[in-house]
Amino acid sequence: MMLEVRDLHALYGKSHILQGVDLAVDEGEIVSLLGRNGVGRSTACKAIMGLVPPVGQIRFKGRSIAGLRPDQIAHAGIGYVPEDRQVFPSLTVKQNLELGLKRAGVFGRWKFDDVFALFPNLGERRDNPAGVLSGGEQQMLTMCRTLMGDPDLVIIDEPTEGLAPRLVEQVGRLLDEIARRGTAILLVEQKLTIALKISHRLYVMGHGRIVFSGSPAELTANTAIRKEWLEV
Amino acid sequence: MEVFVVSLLNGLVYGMLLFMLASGLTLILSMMGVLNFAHASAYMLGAYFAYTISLYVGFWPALIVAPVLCGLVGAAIEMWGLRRVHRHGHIAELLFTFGVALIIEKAVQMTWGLLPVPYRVPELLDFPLFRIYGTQFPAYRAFMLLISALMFGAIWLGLTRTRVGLVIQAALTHPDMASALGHNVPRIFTLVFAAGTALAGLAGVIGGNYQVTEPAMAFTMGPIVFVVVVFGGLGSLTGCFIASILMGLIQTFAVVFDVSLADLLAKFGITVTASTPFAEILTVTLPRIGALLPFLMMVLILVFRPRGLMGTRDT
Amino acid sequence: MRARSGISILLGLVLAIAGMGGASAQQTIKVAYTDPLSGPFAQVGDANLKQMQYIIDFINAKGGALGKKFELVPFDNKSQPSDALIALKSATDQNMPFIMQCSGSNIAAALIDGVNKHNDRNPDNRIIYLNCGAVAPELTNEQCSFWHFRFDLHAAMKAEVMVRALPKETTKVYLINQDYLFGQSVQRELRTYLAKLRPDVQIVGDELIPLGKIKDFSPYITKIKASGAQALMTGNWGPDMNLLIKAGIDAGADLRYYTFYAHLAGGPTAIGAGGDGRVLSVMSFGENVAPELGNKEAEEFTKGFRDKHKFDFSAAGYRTIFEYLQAAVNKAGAVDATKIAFALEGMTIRDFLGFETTMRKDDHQLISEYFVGSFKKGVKYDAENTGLGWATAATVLAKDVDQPNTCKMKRPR
Amino acid sequence: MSAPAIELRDVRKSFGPTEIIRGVNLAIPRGERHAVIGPNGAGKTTLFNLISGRFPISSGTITVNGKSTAGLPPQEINRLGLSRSFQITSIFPRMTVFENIRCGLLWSRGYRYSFWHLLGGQKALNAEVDRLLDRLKLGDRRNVQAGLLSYAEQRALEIGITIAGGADIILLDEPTAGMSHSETDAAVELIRGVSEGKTLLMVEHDMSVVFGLADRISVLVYGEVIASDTPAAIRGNAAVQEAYLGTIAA
Amino acid sequence: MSLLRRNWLWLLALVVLLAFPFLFYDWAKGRHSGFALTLMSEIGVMAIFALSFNMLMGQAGLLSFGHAVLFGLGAYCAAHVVNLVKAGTIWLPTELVPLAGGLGGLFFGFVLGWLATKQRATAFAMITMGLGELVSAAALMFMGFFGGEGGITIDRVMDTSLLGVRYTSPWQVYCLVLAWAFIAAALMRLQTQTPLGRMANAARDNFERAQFVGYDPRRIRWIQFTLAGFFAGIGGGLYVLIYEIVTFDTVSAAKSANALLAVYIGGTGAFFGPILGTIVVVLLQSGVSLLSNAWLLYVGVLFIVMVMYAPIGLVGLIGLHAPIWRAGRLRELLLPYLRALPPALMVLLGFVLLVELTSFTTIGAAQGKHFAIAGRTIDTTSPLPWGIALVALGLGALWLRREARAFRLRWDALMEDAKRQAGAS
Repeated sequence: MMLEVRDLHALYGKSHILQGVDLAVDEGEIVSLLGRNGVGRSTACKAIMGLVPPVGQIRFKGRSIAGLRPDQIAHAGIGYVPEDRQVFPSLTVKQNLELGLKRAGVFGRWKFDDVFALFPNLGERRDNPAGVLSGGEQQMLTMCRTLMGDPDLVIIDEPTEGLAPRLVEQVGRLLDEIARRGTAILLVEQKLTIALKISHRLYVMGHGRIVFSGSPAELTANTAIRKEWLEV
Repeated sequence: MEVFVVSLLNGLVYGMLLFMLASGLTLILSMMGVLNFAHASAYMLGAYFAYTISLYVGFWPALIVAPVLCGLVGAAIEMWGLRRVHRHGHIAELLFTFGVALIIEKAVQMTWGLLPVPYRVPELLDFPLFRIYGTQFPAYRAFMLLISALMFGAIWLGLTRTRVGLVIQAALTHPDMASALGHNVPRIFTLVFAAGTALAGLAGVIGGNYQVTEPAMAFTMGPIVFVVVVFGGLGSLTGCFIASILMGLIQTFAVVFDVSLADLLAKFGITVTASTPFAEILTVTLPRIGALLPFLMMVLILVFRPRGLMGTRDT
Repeated sequence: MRARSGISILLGLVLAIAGMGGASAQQTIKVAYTDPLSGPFAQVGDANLKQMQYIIDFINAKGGALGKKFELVPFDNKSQPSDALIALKSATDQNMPFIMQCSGSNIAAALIDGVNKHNDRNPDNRIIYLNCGAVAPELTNEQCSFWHFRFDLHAAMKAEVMVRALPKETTKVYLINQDYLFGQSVQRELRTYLAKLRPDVQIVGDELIPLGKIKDFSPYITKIKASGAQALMTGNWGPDMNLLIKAGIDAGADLRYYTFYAHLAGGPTAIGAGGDGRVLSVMSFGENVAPELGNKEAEEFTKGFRDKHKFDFSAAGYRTIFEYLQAAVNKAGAVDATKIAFALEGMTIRDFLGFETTMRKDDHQLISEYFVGSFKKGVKYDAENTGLGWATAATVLAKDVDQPNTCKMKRPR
Repeated sequence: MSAPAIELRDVRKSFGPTEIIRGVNLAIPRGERHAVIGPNGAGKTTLFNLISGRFPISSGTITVNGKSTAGLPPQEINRLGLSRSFQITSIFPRMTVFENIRCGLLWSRGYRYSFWHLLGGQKALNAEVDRLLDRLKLGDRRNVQAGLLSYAEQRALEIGITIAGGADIILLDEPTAGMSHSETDAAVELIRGVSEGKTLLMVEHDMSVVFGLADRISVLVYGEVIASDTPAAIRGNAAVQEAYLGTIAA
Repeated sequence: MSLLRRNWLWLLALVVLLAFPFLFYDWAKGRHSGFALTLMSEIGVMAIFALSFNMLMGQAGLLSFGHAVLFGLGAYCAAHVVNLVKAGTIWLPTELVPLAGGLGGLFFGFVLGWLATKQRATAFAMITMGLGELVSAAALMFMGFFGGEGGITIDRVMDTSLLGVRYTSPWQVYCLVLAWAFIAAALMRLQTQTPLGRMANAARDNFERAQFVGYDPRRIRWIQFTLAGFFAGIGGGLYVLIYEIVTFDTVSAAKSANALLAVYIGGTGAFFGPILGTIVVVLLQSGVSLLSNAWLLYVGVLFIVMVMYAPIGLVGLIGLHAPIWRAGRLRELLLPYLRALPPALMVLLGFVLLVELTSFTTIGAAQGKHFAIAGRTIDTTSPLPWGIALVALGLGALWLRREARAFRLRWDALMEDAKRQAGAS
């Protein structure tokens, strides 16, 4: 396994958000982490990324990364796209993308042109400040920015949140493209459809723990878990 | 006209000096939220370093070396002091820098004595550049203008064209995100603090001989720098620039206009005599309070527009 | 020493280690000295302290008074009246007969008031206040006190000296002063004496600036130049004076600067060579006075300090203070404040430069000669290693500055 | 027929170029327990912030108890009888639990900005706070600093502060977010109890909570209310299912 | 009786404070030490001032850089009132002069608070700094109210005393200061328990939540600021009675900074923190400055050490011991403390010696002073004292580190036990 998380705990102030999470992602794999709001999915992502102090074991490519600084973890090969689209508003679209690069001028699987070909909108507005982009464009930009750093695993937190259906499809296409290029994805989602469609495996989280782990088919079959933890 | 043109030039020179001091503080304050009381101390250190260095190797090497030394001092303060204090909150940081300012002042006194030191304009620049309506414009002032303009350009280019600058801008708004993209944000903080201190040091190098290099110079320059930064607005270098020039010009032109509130009232046919209530306040002329106008403006702008002139967020 | 040692115990080791001043035999006559010794104005107190110490050593070498030596006990007042009053309390606790203070009329006013009240309330433990440089005229007029002796000319007298030193060809002057009690009184007195002694002189500008707030004086210089003034008269001190003169010289303004304080520590350094022949200062003493007068003994005395401290000796006039004290204590025959004060009244001494001086009985104001120095190249003793020094441009004698006063002195019975 | 407790007419809100709330119409009659559901980012919390006065609305009108809230700061909307809780726990962390609740009570009991009443002597007030603490099952944590409580306890305290003032309209923003099962059940009971006879508007993700409590449910998707109906009808609404979970067919 | 039992600490403090000056009593001459009394009166005044500052900083989370403005303006008002009383224009007992100062502070707190409390956090701090600069500049410019540089002088000896005391001696004034300090401290303590006081806490913790329970945080800040002005003004009124003069430096930034330092050093965690801090600050400034030239440096170092290692302040540090004390095992800390003492003293000694040596080599020598310990002059140019200082500092630091580690272990163990005990009961 490329990423292995064992018995991960995290505290937010006094509240025990993660209460022993185990999960794993293998190379080139797309894994979804599902669950309702507030069950700790985002915190799990942040803990892996070092943005929230983690307690427990996190190994990436065989090396323990728990306790490292976020930038060290990024350099180890994990990319992270937060849920709240943190574009750097005063920088242009292109500059935002540039900052995704780990080193100036060193490109990996993704180049500027790839991004602009996939999202012509961004290409047209490459010299505009990112702050004036629409919500959807910002979402695409955040994802592409992380990809520029050529991570081997990218953690994407709710990429479709608050997007119009047309844009949701775009996100789906981008995810496909990422997978095609061989980058593993840990996707946090609420929309079952997308997750079921693209994931190799899924985890369902509830109350700070993993409550289900299995293939899309298994989850589709397991009505009880879906009713209890996911659906209306 | 004569007075106007000369005042304009003077205002610009002073404004640019303020800008050199304030730009570093703006970066530090907007990025790290640190009200750095030791900033003006770096200005003083810059002047003293430059004085000592220029005794041995001359002014021009000092122009480079002194700011670098100041930057190193700044980096040390950030790495071994501020970073530890950070988790205790902003008041703790502020008091920490306050303590640093006290120590620097005393250390300067202990090293260079209590009296002004003869830090002089280099001979190469010690001549009147041109005369305008009979007033000499010293070459050194032009040099100051040049250096500060160069510096403004350098900061601007550095922030917008270099990668480090982009990371700094990024870390200004979303430090977590910048670090998740692989940028070492703590190191960026140190860098910014050091750079800000170095800028203040540079201002000291070229301001120290323009003014007087003495242990009280930090104390007298301190408050006005805060005013400029706050007035210009947090997070905005442009705002800081405009505010610096504005403060420079206001203080210069306030001297020129000999008017008081009483004169204004006289226009409306009200004469102020010694027995009028508040006569003392009404008869104060503008030049007398010119140096106070910045503070007044800061209070007013904060009351009605807490983000300052061009700030991106509330002070 | 009870209070001092008590506090020390309280504060513990830190203080014990930092104790200074050395062993204090009870045989000395203690003179409390309070001025800013820390903070932004520390240079004032610092310079005074070292010069006074030199003078005291000299006086003690000449036998002190009543066989006792004088001892200077410094107190830092941080330029705050409240701290000066604490110093006063400390001095009276230790039965010191004198408290001396040189810098700041606000502190002087507080001390006069404090000394008056203390002496009224504690007739058995009185103290004399020796004013060595607070020059607000009020202090020996409206606020005059039996316990206060001023050993420096006050602002009005200095203003008169300055006006008298104004050359005939100067007809347009510009006044610029700090916007507080002292600056305002300098402004008032200059106007008065210009009107009285030099009706031909026109005041083309009159400005008050906020104290210590101006960082750039160029705008003022522009304005002054535009007014056509030939001379600038200012009571400014510290940065307000240094920066003003610097800005004027930088702008190449064809001006002469008449000051009260340019000769004090730090001034010459700040002014530099650009001030050659342009800056004048009203002063009680200059190092070149003695050689100019051909007074070898006085020159030796001055030079002694220079050799020892590698530093100018601008306050040699303080020697007069201690000579007065020496004479008064001897005359009183006891270290008793009341007796000494009576002895001081009306006392006359020939100072070390050879001029006659008097401690005027009516208002306790010293009437002495005064000089106006011009900052020049080619003098015997330069100032602060600048290569320039103070040459005497004018000497004004005691009788000429004998201004009347409005003091209604109340003497104890 | 009295005015509805809360009424929104064509309420819109934009942040910069993006419109978050796109013309919401909603009327909540007195005494109803109403839930707002919808996918993340639909604007539910923003809607709460608009009703409670935390943000000004861009256009439209909101009335609370028949009075327009236009231009009113939050505290004045609160004084109209509306009280809210926060999704991210918002308590007074350095004060004790008891004091937290008391702060919720002070205004409505008329103490206002008094600096002449000593709170220790206000027997009736303190007794009331203690009664409320017992109802919240926080009685034994009375003198603990609120910041040191467990998460679930903080959530309970959050609700406690919200209802303490006795407002007749209560807005709860995800009251059970992050709670365990048993904690959630307790919270539901608590909310049911304290909202008795009052108007309740809540945002909630836990469907058992929503269906257990709400009289009616509105579904907010992408800044618009796409359905507002009884729980049963919502459950059967295909559009809602699609918005929530995406179209399985897609 | 219960009142006595509840407030025994206050009574004890009063007795101690009344007795304390007699430690410095000069029995030979039969008089009090004016210095000690003035210093203690100063502490009393500054304690009121610091407590009122803490009404803003500790209670309401408002950092003011211009609190001295309210103190000073109160003092000016009190001075003018005294002079009016002297002139016979109005009648007011001497004992109530501080109240006049308080009302002045109240008025200016209300007016300036209107501006300042529009904002909070840094903006508030900067507004107060601006106001401070403006008022202190005005104090020099306007003769009418401020009396210019010379300030306003008064004579506190009036015939209007309620108690028939004439306040000629510092001892009488000290008693008055003590009385007012206790009244003011008690009132401020009580104020923390009022609805306003509590809501100030609430608005400090979470101003938004305060809005949603019906309060206008700005109104809270404003009233709190006004009340803080009242108490600062009382301090100012007492200041006038002690020194019989009020000058522009009472409104200066330095004075404001003193309050900030006192409150921070003492700690905002407990009501008495600022008082403790005041004692430290005043002793440092008035005591150490008499003895050492480098006192500013010590102040700077003290602050840095406090900020870095003990941001909870002195009361915070004391408060940390509470669980162990409750567990009744405080005695077990005695030995570790004693063991840490010698190395700590050594470090302190080395450091002070080093600073003093440097200070005497540069400034002191220039002033013609000699560095003397116990009457023996130390030659600052010889290597011996420098060596001693460096060795003491270095070895002390190493030793201290060792002891600190041992101390830490003991401390953690005790804390753990104490917690378990508390949990069990």
